[in-house]
Amino acid sequence: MRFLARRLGFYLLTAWAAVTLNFLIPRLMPGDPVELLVARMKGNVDPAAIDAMRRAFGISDASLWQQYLAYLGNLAQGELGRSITFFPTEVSTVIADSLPWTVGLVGVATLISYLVGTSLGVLAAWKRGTWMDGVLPAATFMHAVPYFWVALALVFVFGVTLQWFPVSRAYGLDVMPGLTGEFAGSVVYHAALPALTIVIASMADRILGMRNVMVTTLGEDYVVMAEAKGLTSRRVMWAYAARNAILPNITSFALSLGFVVGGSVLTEIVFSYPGIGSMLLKGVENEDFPLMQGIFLVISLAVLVANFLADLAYVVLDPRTRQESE
Amino acid sequence: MIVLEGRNLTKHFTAARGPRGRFGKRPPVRAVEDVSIALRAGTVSALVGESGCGKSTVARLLAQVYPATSGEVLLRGEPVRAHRGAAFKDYRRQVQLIFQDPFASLNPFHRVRYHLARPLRIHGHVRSDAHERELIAELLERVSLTPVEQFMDKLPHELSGGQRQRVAIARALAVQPVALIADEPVSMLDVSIRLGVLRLLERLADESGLALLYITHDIASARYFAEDITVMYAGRLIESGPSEALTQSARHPYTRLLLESAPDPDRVTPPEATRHGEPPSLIDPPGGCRFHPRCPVALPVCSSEAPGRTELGEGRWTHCWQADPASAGSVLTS
Amino acid sequence: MNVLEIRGLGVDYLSGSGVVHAVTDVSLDLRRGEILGLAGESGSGKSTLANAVARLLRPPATITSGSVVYHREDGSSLDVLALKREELRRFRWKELAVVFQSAMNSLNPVSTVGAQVDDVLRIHAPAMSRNERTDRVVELLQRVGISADRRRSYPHELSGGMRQRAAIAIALALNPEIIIMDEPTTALDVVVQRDILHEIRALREEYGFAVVFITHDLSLLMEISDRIAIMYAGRVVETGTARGLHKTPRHPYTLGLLRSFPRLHGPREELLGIPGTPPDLRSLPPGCAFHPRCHLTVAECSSILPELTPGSTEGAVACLLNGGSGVGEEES
Amino acid sequence: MKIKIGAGILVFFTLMALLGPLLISADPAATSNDGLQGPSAEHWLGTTQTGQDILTQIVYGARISMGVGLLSAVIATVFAVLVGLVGGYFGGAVDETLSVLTNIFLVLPALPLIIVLAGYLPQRGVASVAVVIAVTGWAWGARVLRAQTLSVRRRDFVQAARAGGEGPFRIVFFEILPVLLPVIATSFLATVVGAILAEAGLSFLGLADLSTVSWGSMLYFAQNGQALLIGAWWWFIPPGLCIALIGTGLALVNFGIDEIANPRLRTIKVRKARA
Amino acid sequence: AGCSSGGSGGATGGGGSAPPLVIHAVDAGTFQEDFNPYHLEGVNFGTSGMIHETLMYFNKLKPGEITPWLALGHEWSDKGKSLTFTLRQGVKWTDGQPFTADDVAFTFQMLKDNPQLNRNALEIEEAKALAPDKVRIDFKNTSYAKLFNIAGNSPIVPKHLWEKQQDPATFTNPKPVGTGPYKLSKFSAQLYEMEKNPSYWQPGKPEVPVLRFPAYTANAVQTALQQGEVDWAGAFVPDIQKIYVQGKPEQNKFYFPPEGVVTLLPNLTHPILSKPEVRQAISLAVDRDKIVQVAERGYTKVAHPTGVPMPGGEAYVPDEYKAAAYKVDLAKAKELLKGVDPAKLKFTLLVPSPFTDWVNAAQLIREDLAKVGITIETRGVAFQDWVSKVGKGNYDLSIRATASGPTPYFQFRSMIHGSLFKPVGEAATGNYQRWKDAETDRLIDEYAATEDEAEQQRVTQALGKIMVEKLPTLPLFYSPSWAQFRTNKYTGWPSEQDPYAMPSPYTSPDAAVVLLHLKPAAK
Ligand SMILES: Nc1ncnc2c1ncn2[C@@H]1O[C@H](COP(=O)(O)OP(=O)(O)OP(=O)(O)O)[C@@H](O)[C@H]1O
Ligand SMILES: Nc1ncnc2c1ncn2[C@@H]1O[C@H](COP(=O)(O)OP(=O)(O)OP(=O)(O)O)[C@@H](O)[C@H]1O
Ligand SMILES: [Mg+2]
Ligand SMILES: [Mg+2]
Repeated sequence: MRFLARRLGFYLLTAWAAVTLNFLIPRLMPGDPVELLVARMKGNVDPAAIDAMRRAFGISDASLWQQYLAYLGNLAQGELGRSITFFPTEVSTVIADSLPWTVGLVGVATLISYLVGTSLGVLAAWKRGTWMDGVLPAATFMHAVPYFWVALALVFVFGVTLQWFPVSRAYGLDVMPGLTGEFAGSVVYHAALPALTIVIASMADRILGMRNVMVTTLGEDYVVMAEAKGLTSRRVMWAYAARNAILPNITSFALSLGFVVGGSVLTEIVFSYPGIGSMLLKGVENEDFPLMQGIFLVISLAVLVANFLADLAYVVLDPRTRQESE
Repeated sequence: MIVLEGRNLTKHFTAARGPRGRFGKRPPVRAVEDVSIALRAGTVSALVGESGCGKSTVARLLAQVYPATSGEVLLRGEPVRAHRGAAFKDYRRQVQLIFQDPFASLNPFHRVRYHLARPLRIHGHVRSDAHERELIAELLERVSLTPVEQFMDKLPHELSGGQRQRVAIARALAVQPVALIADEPVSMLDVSIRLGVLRLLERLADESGLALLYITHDIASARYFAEDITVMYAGRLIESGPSEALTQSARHPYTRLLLESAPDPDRVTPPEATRHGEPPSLIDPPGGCRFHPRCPVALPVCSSEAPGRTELGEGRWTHCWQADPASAGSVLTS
Repeated sequence: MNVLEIRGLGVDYLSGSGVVHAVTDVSLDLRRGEILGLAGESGSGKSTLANAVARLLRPPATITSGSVVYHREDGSSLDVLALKREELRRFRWKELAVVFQSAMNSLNPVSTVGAQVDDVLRIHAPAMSRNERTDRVVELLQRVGISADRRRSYPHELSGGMRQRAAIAIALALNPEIIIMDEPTTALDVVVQRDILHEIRALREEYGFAVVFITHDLSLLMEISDRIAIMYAGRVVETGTARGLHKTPRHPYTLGLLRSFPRLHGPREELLGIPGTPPDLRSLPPGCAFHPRCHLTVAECSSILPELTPGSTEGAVACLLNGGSGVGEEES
Repeated sequence: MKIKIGAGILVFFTLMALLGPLLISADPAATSNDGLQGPSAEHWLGTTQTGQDILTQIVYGARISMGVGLLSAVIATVFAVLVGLVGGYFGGAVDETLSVLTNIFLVLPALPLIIVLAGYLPQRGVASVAVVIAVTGWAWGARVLRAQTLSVRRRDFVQAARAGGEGPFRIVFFEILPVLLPVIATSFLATVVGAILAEAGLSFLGLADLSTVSWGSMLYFAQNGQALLIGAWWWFIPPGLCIALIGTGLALVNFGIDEIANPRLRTIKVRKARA
Repeated sequence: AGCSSGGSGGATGGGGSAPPLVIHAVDAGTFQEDFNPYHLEGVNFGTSGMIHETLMYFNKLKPGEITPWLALGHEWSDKGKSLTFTLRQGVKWTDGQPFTADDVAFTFQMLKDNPQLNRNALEIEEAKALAPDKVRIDFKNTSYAKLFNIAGNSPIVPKHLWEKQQDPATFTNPKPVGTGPYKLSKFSAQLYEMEKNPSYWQPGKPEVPVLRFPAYTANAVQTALQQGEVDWAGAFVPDIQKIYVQGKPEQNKFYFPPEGVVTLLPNLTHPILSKPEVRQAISLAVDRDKIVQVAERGYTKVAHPTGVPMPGGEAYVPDEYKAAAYKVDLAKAKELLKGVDPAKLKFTLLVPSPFTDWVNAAQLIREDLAKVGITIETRGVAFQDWVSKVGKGNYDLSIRATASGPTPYFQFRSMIHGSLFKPVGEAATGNYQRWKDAETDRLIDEYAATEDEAEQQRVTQALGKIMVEKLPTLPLFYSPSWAQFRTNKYTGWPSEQDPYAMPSPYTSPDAAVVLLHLKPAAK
């Protein structure tokens, strides 16, 4: 458990770094959200009103240090400030509204991608020299395809051309959110293409990664031994080879989560999915400091938590690393 | 003449991994405890012991790859204190190390020429490029890698294991050391080519008056190549003496066990079948004599107090409660 | 009498830089209950041969020729190389088990030792109940000197010797007829190695299985085995009883090997060694592959490939010297 | 084999980036009156809504996309090598600090960070976008290199060099670095892929310089011009395909290198035994 | 003008059978529950106009056309420092309370007390209810020119509910109560609906019973338009024929009237660009028709050289230039550039890269200017960056849209008024090209000091003359106001022939005016 304590310490440090980075980036860069607002409002706002608005948005002239302390203080109370784009909505409200969508979408898609990808990787390694080798060039290609392009292609084929699936929003217009079958069905229906995008684009890494480790593992003496023991192929493949090969893949999977989240940001934008990615872009476009900060923070923390969970899984799965790991 | 000497060398490693004790501190690995060893010019001495007993650690301490936890190293009777700077560089020039694995001790990226040229340059032995070439050729000849022209520009992977080990030896010789420590120089080589390398080392000690420490787990080869043998067990020295005498009439029960266990088709009666247990952990070594849990003749005192050194005459000594300097024969009456 | 007959076996590795003839035209018999030693330098094809017999070869290895026939005690026999998948699965471990070089690597790091013994029982003896199996696991582990409570340990929690014992326990689980041991003790120190060798001999007495014992340490083999086969560059160059080989080696290579080992006892004999380096298996020298390193070579050695021919005593040698009977008394 | 195909793809695109503009010396941004034409003899890959020739854009865009990819990969790799090797070799507090830094950058989600950084970027030229991508892209390489350095450091030849009196600088850069070249190459190529994808993503979001033609900005305009709805597949397929192909090429070379280092990874042809 | 009702009486009574109207006003992924009409971006569309009404309605398409709304009339006094409104009687808030002068006074007093809500920067001194139907607002300075902002752009909120709010600045007004034709009936993050106010003060109106506002992003609305999900949208559609019209121009209509003008900004602090002949040459070389056709896809028109939106602004254009139009004349442009060192004719043209049409326009300008020997490097930068650079004057050339208002005066003021002049390095809020001209300033001040429409028109014409002759900035084309509307459910939309209000659903309170004009389509 010391291992976990150490990791936890590391994550806290990283979380602090993310928080600080988050605080610093907007303040080190030029730009002023109110000016932007005025520019966008094209005359609907009199320039003379700018100062008052700046104050209303909480843009302060206090020293960086004071601002930092205030920021940390607010954060500790869970206050992320008010969004400028959606003024006066609290950033935490904006996030609370959009986060579940992203978590649901990315979570489910990642889970599917992980399960399918890992299984395919295992099979590809196990059945080397058969048609399964054909998976590799395909995976290599998918590995390099931008998320948003997959999304565009899916929209084009299934949304525009075949019109099988909706290509925007998270549930049907006329469906009222609630714990109804109709709502759930609508959500699943609307999530189909975005989820497929994430699955397709992120699965390749899992296939390739799993295959490589698996191939190496298959050469290990204990796998050869398992085979020599006359165990069934299934058992050798899963209980011996895959069970071991999955270990190094857990870490890489956890680390790749950040990448998947990044990809999902792009995916959400293509599908107008009301998740955190669309909000982030909106925040960036409007130079909405509080919103961007809040979202970046939430994404970072989510990835950190996921990494920590992966560490936990690792400890559970590998009897050796109950002590230490790099 | 004693060229290089280690006195009461002790080395504790703080393990990078492994369980932690209370307060999060990891217990040290007591790799080497109170080891004294001396190398004489023109002589091959052997250090023998089973895997993990600390032989390499002793070698590295003598070569000052890392500092000792306690104890000191003396070069020509002078204690070595410097760990950086010119004085230390000078030490490096005098004492060289040859590694066990010739496949790993040469950088696969550099040619033979580079491997030999670097030490020559670092230690200022070359005056010009031509001179450098000359010196390299000379070195290669000394380790019998001829024709030298052919070997100079080879990459390590183009050489066989024996040839690589020769290059490693030549590299050590390039700095013109007075003491050479060979850490299991042949254990990774095929049986059929071991002899060549060992003979080369023997010749070097003989011809150039090098003090040579031959580290091995193969006590039989130590008998053949070394003048005297020191036996190590779990980080401590347990017995030492001229090689012939030691191998023919060992005093310490562990040395005897080692000799008995070594495969020998000439043996008339197979050794008795008793289990001896596993070598001890160095993190938590047994108290007293570290061999006592496996010792067939252990006394109660063995488990509580570490035996001191008993001189047996003729350059022989041992660490054993049962050792009796008076009786020149076997320590054990059984 | 023979439990296994290998005839004319050849194995190639198809590598990028050419075909490696790792095993060429090997014929060997394994007798019921004997320990057959297999010695040779690194890369001479020992493991490849063993793996071929256990049908454990993986691509790029291919068996190019020969047969391996297994004889049951009841007289029926099996063509090992022709076994179908299911048959092969049954053949393995029930009839033939393997112990690998490094036990650390041959035990699954993420499951307990007990579970790995249990695994075999579960698959091959489905009739056994859970409790019976547990009893058997305990019995097996105790038999090789591991206390029962250790069965819940993971491999990394055991010492090297214990892991090797565990591997042997797994091999014993189904009372196989043959156990192939590929350098089972090289990673261990001599004292522990000695213990394990004793163990193997004792178990053999008890269960009566035959062992193929592979190592490059000839002196070790001479102590433990009944008969020995020497391999050089993929071929068996000499076979004979341990004693016979020790006394009168017939092949110059065997002689060289024997004279490479320093001895602990007796007078300090001069060590001979073998000059040169092992050959490249992709392009072997013509004739006898050993001739470039041989100190007794005659003219034909570089053109004629010597056949393995039975000599005067029990055993056979592949050497052209003295009309095919190998090194004579005076040369050795 | 893999390396060959991969290298073939890369050579093709490199030639396209280097020579293409010489062969097709049109202005990639030049508009014309025949907008939204499908592929034809005149416009091999069709035109955009404003009548820009897509082939020309692809050819010129190759320079930007590959340029950003290479530039940021070079920056990231140099950084990764420094951090990884120095940390790995010297160990101690230096290493602790550097690894914490590395790990932080490793777990921070890169694209959101890039988006946030790029959102604030005063200048969105090729160089600054490359720097932003590099800032978030070095950590993986550094981690891999550190791990490798740790193991190489313990290798006997490093010990031998040290025993021979070599200084730390020379050991790091002359003994360790060359041995790690394949690893560095692999990490470099992977970083190029990542950087090209990141640039495309940024451009697609409109956060890069859209007045220069890159594959990403082409996709941005295609998306903006609703190429999907109009059915103008020739507008959004080629840039995405190019990105994917180049990534595939790089990945193939990479896997090829891996396979040289670890032959087990090769796909194999099971040949029937020649009995 | 009177109440331009034009209501011919409920063709379809009740409204139970009339279908809902689906509206897309602004791009949004989701909605926040915010109906405070004084919030800038977070507020949901429809809050002002449909729920909260203004005192008067100013038709921007017909400068000068003002319709009484909640106020029946207004009267300036104290030289434009005091404004008295006479209010309509019998108007009720949707909660049944009567609308009175107190509400109006409260609204303006709130703006005074909460400067961050006072986005029009009204210099209010005091707002006082004189009688139930009379309210007077006092200003610190002459405010004639701000009548639009006061009466046409300040929605009135109910005092009896709002006075309970501690901080009106952060109040989100989730259950809005207004005087307008609609009230909020349903809200969710993806969709909100309004239903007609049965006791609206314009009897029989509105005829559209239900308004639906689904959330569409810029992207999603395209699909929605294509699939006919939306009845009224204000979206930029890249290829309107293919995506929206789809061969049914009589049903899938659109109307993009001008709303302000997009100009090519020359930085007048630049030594070369400060030369009028250079600006003249640039203006002569740029092919505005092509820009409109290619970059703007023909959705708008080339601007009148004065920059005054046409048609509609005729009264504000000097007679001699009524028929003026841009013509490309490369020869003359070259002639004008004779005296300038050709090596110095190199400029960067800064455009915000998300505005793809401007990026394309910049590209065309580059091509055009190359023909007369001017080298342009177009540089696309982030929107924020562009705002900051142009604001601080760190650019050579740029493209920017001007503010617009009910008369061209608003446009001129923000474009060229010296009071907005800032030295390079300081952020300006208008006059970005940094025009400094005493006559201009005098004219603009004169406008602000008078209430007389004729006088105002005269001043504006003089400003137009300056625009044409001195080229302080180079008008390119009008910013189009986007409006797509389908006539299969309702008819009566504004058109070029009858521009009774801005047709875009995102302009308020115009959108409410449009809704009041709609009638169910004949089956
Ligand atoms: N750097 C180190 N950190 C921690 N422990 C170490 C380190 N180096 C060696 N040890 C430990 O010290 C003990 C002695 O190691 P050493 O390498 O000296 O043994 P050896 O006798 O040379 O063994 P071998 O025959 O395997 O080479 C071992 O238990 C080893 O695990
Ligand atoms: N996968 C492979 N691909 C190509 N060649 C191989 C492969 N495996 C083994 N070889 C070659 O086949 C030959 C025989 O190898 P094998 O492992 O059987 O030797 P060995 O006698 O067991 O050696 P050792 O004593 O080192 O274990 C060697 O030359 C080796 O290089
Ligand atoms: Mg060692
Ligand atoms: Mg082997």
